[in-house]
Amino acid sequence: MAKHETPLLDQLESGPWPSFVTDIKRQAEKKPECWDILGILELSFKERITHWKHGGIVGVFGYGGGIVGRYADVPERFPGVEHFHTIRVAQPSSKYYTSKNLRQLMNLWEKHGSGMTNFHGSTGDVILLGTRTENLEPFFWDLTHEMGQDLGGSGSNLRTPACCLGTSRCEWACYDTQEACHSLTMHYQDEIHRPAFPYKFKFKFSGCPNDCVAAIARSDVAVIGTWKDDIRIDQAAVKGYMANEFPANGGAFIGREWDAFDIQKEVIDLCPTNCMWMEDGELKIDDAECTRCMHCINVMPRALRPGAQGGASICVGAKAPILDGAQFATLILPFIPVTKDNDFEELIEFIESIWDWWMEIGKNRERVGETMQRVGLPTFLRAVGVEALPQHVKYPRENPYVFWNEEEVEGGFERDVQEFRARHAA
Amino acid sequence: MAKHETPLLDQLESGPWPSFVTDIKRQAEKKPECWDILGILELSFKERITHWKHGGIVGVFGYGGGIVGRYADVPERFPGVEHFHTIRVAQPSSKYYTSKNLRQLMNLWEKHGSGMTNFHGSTGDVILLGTRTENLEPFFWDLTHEMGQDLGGSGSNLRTPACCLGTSRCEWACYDTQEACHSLTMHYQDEIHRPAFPYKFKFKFSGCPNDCVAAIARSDVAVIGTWKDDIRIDQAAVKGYMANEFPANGGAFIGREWDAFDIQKEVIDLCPTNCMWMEDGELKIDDAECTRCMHCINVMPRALRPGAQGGASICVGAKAPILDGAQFATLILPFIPVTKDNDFEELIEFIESIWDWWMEIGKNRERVGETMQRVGLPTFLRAVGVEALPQHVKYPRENPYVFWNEEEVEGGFERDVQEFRARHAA
Amino acid sequence: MGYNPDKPMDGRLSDLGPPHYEQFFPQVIRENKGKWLWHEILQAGVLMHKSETGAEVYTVRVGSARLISIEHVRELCDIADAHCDGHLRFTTRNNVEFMVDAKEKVQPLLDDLASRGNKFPVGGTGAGVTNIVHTQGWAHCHTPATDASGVVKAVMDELFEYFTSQVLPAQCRIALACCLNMCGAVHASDIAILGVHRKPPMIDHTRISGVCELPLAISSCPLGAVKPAKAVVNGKEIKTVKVNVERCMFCGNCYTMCPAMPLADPDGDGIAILVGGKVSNSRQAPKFSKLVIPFLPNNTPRWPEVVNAIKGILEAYAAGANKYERLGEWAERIGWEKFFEVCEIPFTDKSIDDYRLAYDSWRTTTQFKYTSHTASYTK
Amino acid sequence: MGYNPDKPMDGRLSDLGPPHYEQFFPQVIRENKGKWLWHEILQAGVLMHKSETGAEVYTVRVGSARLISIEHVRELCDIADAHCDGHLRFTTRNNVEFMVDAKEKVQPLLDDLASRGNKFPVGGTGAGVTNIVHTQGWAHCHTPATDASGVVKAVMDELFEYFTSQVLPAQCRIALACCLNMCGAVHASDIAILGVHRKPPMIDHTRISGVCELPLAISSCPLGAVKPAKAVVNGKEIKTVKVNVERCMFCGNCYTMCPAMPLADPDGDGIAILVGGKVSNSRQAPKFSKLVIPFLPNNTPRWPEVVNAIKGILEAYAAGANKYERLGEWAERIGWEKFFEVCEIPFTDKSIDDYRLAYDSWRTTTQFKYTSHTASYTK
Ligand code: SRM
Ligand code: SRM
Ligand code: SRM
Ligand code: SRM
Ligand code: SF4
Ligand code: SF4
Ligand code: SF4
Ligand code: SF4
Ligand code: SF4
Ligand code: SF4
Ligand code: SF4
Ligand code: SF4
Repeated sequence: MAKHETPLLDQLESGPWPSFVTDIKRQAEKKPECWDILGILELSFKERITHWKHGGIVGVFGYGGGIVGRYADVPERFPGVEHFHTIRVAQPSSKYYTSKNLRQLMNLWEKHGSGMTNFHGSTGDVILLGTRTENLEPFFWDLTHEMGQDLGGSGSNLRTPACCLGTSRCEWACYDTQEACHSLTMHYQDEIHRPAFPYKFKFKFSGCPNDCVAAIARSDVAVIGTWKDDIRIDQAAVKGYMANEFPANGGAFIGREWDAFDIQKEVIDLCPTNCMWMEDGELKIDDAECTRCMHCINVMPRALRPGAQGGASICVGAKAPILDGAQFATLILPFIPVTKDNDFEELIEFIESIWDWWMEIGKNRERVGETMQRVGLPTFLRAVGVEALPQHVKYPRENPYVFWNEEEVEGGFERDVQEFRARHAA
Repeated sequence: MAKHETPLLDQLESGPWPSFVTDIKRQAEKKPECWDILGILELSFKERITHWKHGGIVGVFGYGGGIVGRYADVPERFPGVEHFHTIRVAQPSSKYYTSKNLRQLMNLWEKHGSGMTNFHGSTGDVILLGTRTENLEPFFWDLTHEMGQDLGGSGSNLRTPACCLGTSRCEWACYDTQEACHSLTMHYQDEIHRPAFPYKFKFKFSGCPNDCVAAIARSDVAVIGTWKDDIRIDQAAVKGYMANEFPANGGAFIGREWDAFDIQKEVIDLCPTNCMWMEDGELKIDDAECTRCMHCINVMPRALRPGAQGGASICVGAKAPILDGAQFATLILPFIPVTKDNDFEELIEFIESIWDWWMEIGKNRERVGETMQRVGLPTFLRAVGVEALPQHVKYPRENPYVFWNEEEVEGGFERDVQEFRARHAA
Repeated sequence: MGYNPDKPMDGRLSDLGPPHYEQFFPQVIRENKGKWLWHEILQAGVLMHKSETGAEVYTVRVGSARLISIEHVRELCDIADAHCDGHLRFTTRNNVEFMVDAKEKVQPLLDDLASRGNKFPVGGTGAGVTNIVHTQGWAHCHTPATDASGVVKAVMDELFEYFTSQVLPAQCRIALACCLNMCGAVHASDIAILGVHRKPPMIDHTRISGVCELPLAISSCPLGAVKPAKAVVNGKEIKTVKVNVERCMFCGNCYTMCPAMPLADPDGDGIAILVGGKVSNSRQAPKFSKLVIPFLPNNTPRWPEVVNAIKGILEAYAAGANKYERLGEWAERIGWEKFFEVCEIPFTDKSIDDYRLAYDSWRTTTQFKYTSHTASYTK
Repeated sequence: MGYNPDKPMDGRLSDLGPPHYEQFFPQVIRENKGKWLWHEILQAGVLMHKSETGAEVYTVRVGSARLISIEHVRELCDIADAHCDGHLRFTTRNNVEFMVDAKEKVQPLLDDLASRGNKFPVGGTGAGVTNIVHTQGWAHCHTPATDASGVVKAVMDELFEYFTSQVLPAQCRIALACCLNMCGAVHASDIAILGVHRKPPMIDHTRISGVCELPLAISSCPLGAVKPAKAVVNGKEIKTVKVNVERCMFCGNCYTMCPAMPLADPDGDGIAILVGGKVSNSRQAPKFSKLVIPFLPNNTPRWPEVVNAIKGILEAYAAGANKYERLGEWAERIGWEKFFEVCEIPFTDKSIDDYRLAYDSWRTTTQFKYTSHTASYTK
């Protein structure tokens, strides 16, 4: 394929941040179709508009997702990207790899694809960016047979679940996010590959309320670690912080001259519930008032740790703004155990209670959060068998518009207007 | 009229709070129709339901409001309240009276009405509770001719404006609420008496952000005093408070043993903007950061006073919940002078810009706050000629759904799809 | 002279407006308007304002039932004549204020008031409970779901000590409205008593065409629960409406628009309790009241369930809140889940908003406190 | 063997799922999973985690363009082989992490990375700017209103010093999405770069019946701006749609549902800047990003207006916020009116919500700060 003039893109080769333009050029030396990637992108930079056609239904037999079809709208000028379908390869939990595995995957992609990738897509998949329709099945064959790996999700199905690194390298994880993510991904392979939902559905697993996989912002079911007992305090380490022996916030501020660490100002005063205080040189926490926000723990990781009795809060219904505006996920289950010991029973049961209901009443292209809004939170709670809790809301309703069921009201709804009129002349 | 058995109501004669039952009984001795008030009310207490019919259109010639028609639905049992229309008499600003005036009014009501009143109605009127249709004109004649007084509002008109006591007895009033209220009431007699609006419209005037007439909660135009210069500080008095020479909050806490006054805890720490501090024994305020919430002034009335350059913030659109939920009034004009010197020019101009617009596009029974919600705040601001300010919102929009006008967008909205297709194959 | 029904327009006066306020000022007010420097509450119900002229005005605030008789007003006038040169005023919350211009005039006034039985309780200032603003109820209105004056009397009898003292953490404003029209500021009160219906409207087919415009009745319903329908009245088919009771939230707007759709009912009607609203801009912005008890029965004549609920909330607040903290500020500081726990109010899904803007109230964070409510999750 | 197009189902494997994560663990991770006690950032981009076994793992975090080539991935593998027994991982924000089990292995790794030009910048930890999560843009998607990788490169070049240092008051998370679908967490980012359209869709009448289901196209519009219509194509009247441009807010959902309604345009499209969102529950609950700059042009290849706007906001934040304070927490503390003032961003009515739930954002209090914006009122 021809090399194109790319005066605009070339300007993105300078500067300290890694240049994708330089990278594509390097790749183009081995895979000339990459010149057309640069060419069509240069055209977009020049005309300030995309040159990809709308959609395109392609896939592998038996799967309803995992491939996003894409065609150039100027194929004659850039034949190398005439077809430019994306393949979503399911990533391992927390995205640890060996070079062996990655090299193998890259070899496959060199053989079947464009040479460009995304590590990773926003949902979490490995994104292999751009190939022709006829390459899809061969690639899939090799992926499954040679690597034992599989595609991720797209379409109205369960999307590839994702998690933070959890217990693998984080001291704060309140349950094993990786195992939960992996187990549920395996458990729901059918739901991932064969669209049967009203719209997309996403799980994300964060090990603690810091939420490093942004679950509460972008998953239909967000499993976010928390604990039910007390924050563990190492008073000696507290004194260490107060004596400036350890850097605040695990060293997150190294490099700027802030005032010397002040436990009152930086921890106690910033606790959102005001449930901490110093007493006889010891840090005290009234755990009944703590909302487990993580701030104090974040600031003094050597002194404070989440409680030992971990589990998760389950929040439901996050989504991007289309159509009614973005939603964060809403707290539905305050605490459940999340453990392989019983094959994540509580979680699975809850997820399926949502699906049973949503698959029945969700409209086409209606995210579960939107269905929740449409029917109202009380109805949703009843549908999934969860008792209403004050924890479900930030604050009680501000309007007086309560729906009562006929059974709740003495004497029911049926009345005789004649009888009423006998006592109340019109 | 007959005296009725009132075993239920009688139980409301005991207890320390003044008893309206005892009071009605006393009145009934002079005005026997009051027995029927007790009788019909007792029936309601027994049957737990109202015994008044829906509405009833009555009034005085030439006025579209000021009287609320009311008929009993059991007239034969309680003929004394067969007709029981309410008369709303416009109250003087801030509800100061002389006994002479009140006695005169009571004499008229003894002559023409039931003997019972409300001092005052929720909007602010004197409510004369219950009379017959044929008494309305004679009462009105006497009210206007003998007392020079007038009815207030009801219906889809300007309702009787009301104000806090303002400069008459409060040190914090930032403008003369009484004069503003009185002047605008006189200026708008026609709008008060002759319904010409889509729905009711209310003004209320509070002298400062304490808002003692609850303007922000229940007026379509809330005029709430504020200042544009700095809080006035008497440092000697500050010291007096710190030395416990004066009671905190003007004595509002006398009667309970609280800890000794602590300026840090009770004033500085509770300032919502954190803009106060002590320096060399003096209280300092960074007035540019102050939101004039009144807290510090409320706590130390001898030491702090609102700035000397008073005026008002104008908030628009409060209302009760029917239909879409209650609304507080929204800040529209951050500061305007409110002064008799120019006949309240700025205020009147602004009010009329609202009316001009609302009378044109407001739907039947749509409060101006609802119209604002329907068209959106930006459209409202344009309609009343107010430039958009960050002060109009608590926070900027959280969704990306911006309406652009064709003129704002280079090249306008018209495009040729053929030309587009020439560059972008479908 | 007087009104002549045969010539109603003859000599008619109109648009006179209210009397000018200034003529009603006590002298000390007239002389010091705009000159006040500071005030101090001397005891519950007694205020002193100091002017830059050195003058002082002493105000004695007196509770009132609001629903008062001519005789009662005349008695107020007697008191004003005896002590205040014939002046008095009413507050925005229906209390009466007597003003005198010297400290020594206060005690005689207080003594006089006290001598008149329970008619003129002194209080309602500072960090206490002042008068309950309220509406008509069964005394006058056509749409109430409860009474007004009766409930207020029952509640104020019980809270009387808080009217005559200032022992709360801050002022606590209680309001009552007898239906969802909420004539007053129930939607922004520390404690709100709200009359609520719970049965959908009946349709009086025999009268509907005479008294209602059907399109208005239909469009009155914010939830579209009122639909066109047909019925047979006296053997003749007429146009009427029907109500989809599943969608009805008992707001009563249809009845406001159409008298043939009454919804009041002895068992259906009662009282909801809302709390945590405020109006002032002091410290925190105005807040709406929140529904915490969806229904208590109209247990006449003294509404014991309502009285107890309010007393319980008030006492939990008095015990738990910081100085200066309004009820809503306290509830937000401790968290609404704790509010329900410390007030021992059962939480029901009725307190979860499912109307417009409801999503805003959903808890979209993992921050929450464990309470009795979550016990089954953490056991 | 291999894929046989003639017998596509023969020997087919499916539903294998992702590989089990554990096989990819570096040894120190495998041995210490669940045993970590605390961590410490040694310098920007270098973390140390301490296990209860006494073991330590040192993590070096490296920036990445995300849009990377096979060759680049292979180079990552080379580095992993040389220093990390062939292990590496990617973070949730597309950075690469190399882990070693001893401190002395860190410097050689850093030296190696530094020796490879600008490909592997070390940083992205602590109180700094980490990688910008982003989407496809003109590199792959059909609906973008801007590019992704190009904008990110331009912005990160300018903010590079904040990637390699930790001098901000808190972490600052920047995200980009190239259209309103917002693939990512743009709606909850400290700074969000959002591609926005500003022209209503065109209707390709010649193709619409072939590629769209008209009822779906019509119902796709949240504002009901898409209406059924008729048009004449090749002399034949066909069923099609029209757009009420007055009601269009350029969300693009109609185009998602119907390829015959393209809306992208060189002049119409550009970037909006939203700020103040966050995801973590630390201190404050998650917050949505707020739109503060409604539009900046697609000024390729380096989007100088966008870069400057972001840099300006970041620097105002760095100068003004307290330690630990996220951008949105800072803006709320000082008040959004002050935010606009200190960032010198002109306020426009585009920042005033007029969509659903808009009322919540209206300022229903008299509490506000005077700023440059109110000067005309207070002069
Ligand atoms: C590839 C990816 C962006 C990326 O560059 O990383 C992506 C790309 C597309 N997304 Fe997305 N979304 C991607 C993650 C997301 C996320 C983030 C997440 O999953 O955590 C979101 C926000 C969270 C959410 O689900 O709400 C997201 C919200 C959307 C939406 C709006 C959904 C909504 O309910 O509001 C759409 C529109 C739609 O579904 O029609 C959408 C649609 C699309 C489509 C399929 C375009 C379309 O209109 O049909 C894009 C295809 C692009 C292409 O040609 O390559 N994409 N999309 C991400 C998937 C990669 C992966 O599998 O790892
Ligand atoms: C008398 C009074 C209550 C009282 O006991 O004090 C009252 C009584 C009625 N109000 Fe009211 N409102 C009264 C002040 C208010 C207030 C408070 C205020 O003005 O500050 C409000 C809330 C603020 C507001 O305007 O939003 C108020 C909000 C309503 C509403 C709901 C309006 C809304 O937009 O949501 C209605 C319903 C209606 O207009 O149909 C209503 C309707 C009514 C009607 C006319 C009943 C009806 O459905 O048509 C009541 C007649 C009662 C009767 O038979 O005596 N009343 N009404 C108050 C007027 C006395 C006076 O003139 O001083
Ligand atoms: C007389 C009256 C105005 C009138 O024109 O009639 C009045 C008078 C005063 N108010 Fe008020 N307020 C009056 C109704 C209100 C209202 C309206 C209402 O309750 O319906 C409010 C808003 C209520 C709310 O926020 O929900 C109100 C919120 C305040 C505040 C704010 C308190 C707070 O912290 O939120 C203050 C300041 C204070 O008390 O520290 C205040 C302070 C005052 C001061 C101290 C002003 C002064 O310097 O003279 C007056 C005596 C206070 C006292 O009673 O302790 N006044 N005050 C009203 C008496 C009503 C009554 O009989 O009880
Ligand atoms: C590696 C990674 C998880 C992963 O599975 O890949 C991770 C790792 C850590 N996060 Fe995170 N976070 C990671 C994405 C996130 C995200 C998600 C995102 O940005 O999209 C968030 C939520 C962002 C938000 O709130 O908008 C996130 C919010 C936090 C917080 C909360 C900070 C706050 O005050 O709001 C902490 C606590 C802290 O830093 O003090 C935290 C702390 C940590 C710690 C210190 C946890 C630990 O003990 O090891 C880790 C190193 C922090 C650091 O880089 O300074 N991590 N962290 C992610 C690195 C992304 C990157 O390459 O930059
Ligand atoms: S979410 Fe919590 S457990 Fe997971 S990586 Fe972040 S800090 Fe660690
Ligand atoms: S986790 Fe948060 S709420 Fe709990 S004690 Fe620490 S700072 Fe306070
Ligand atoms: S609103 Fe302000 S000026 Fe008016 S009475 Fe109350 S405190 Fe005084
Ligand atoms: S008025 Fe309010 S914001 Fe201003 S200094 Fe006083 S307490 Fe602070
Ligand atoms: S609140 Fe309702 S019932 Fe009570 S007076 Fe107002 S309109 Fe009538
Ligand atoms: S009471 Fe309200 S919700 Fe029910 S039918 Fe009538 S208007 Fe509709
Ligand atoms: S944000 Fe929009 S344009 Fe960008 S990848 Fe997602 S769907 Fe495509
Ligand atoms: S862009 Fe959005 S608002 Fe405009 S017509 Fe299409 S769907 Fe409707």
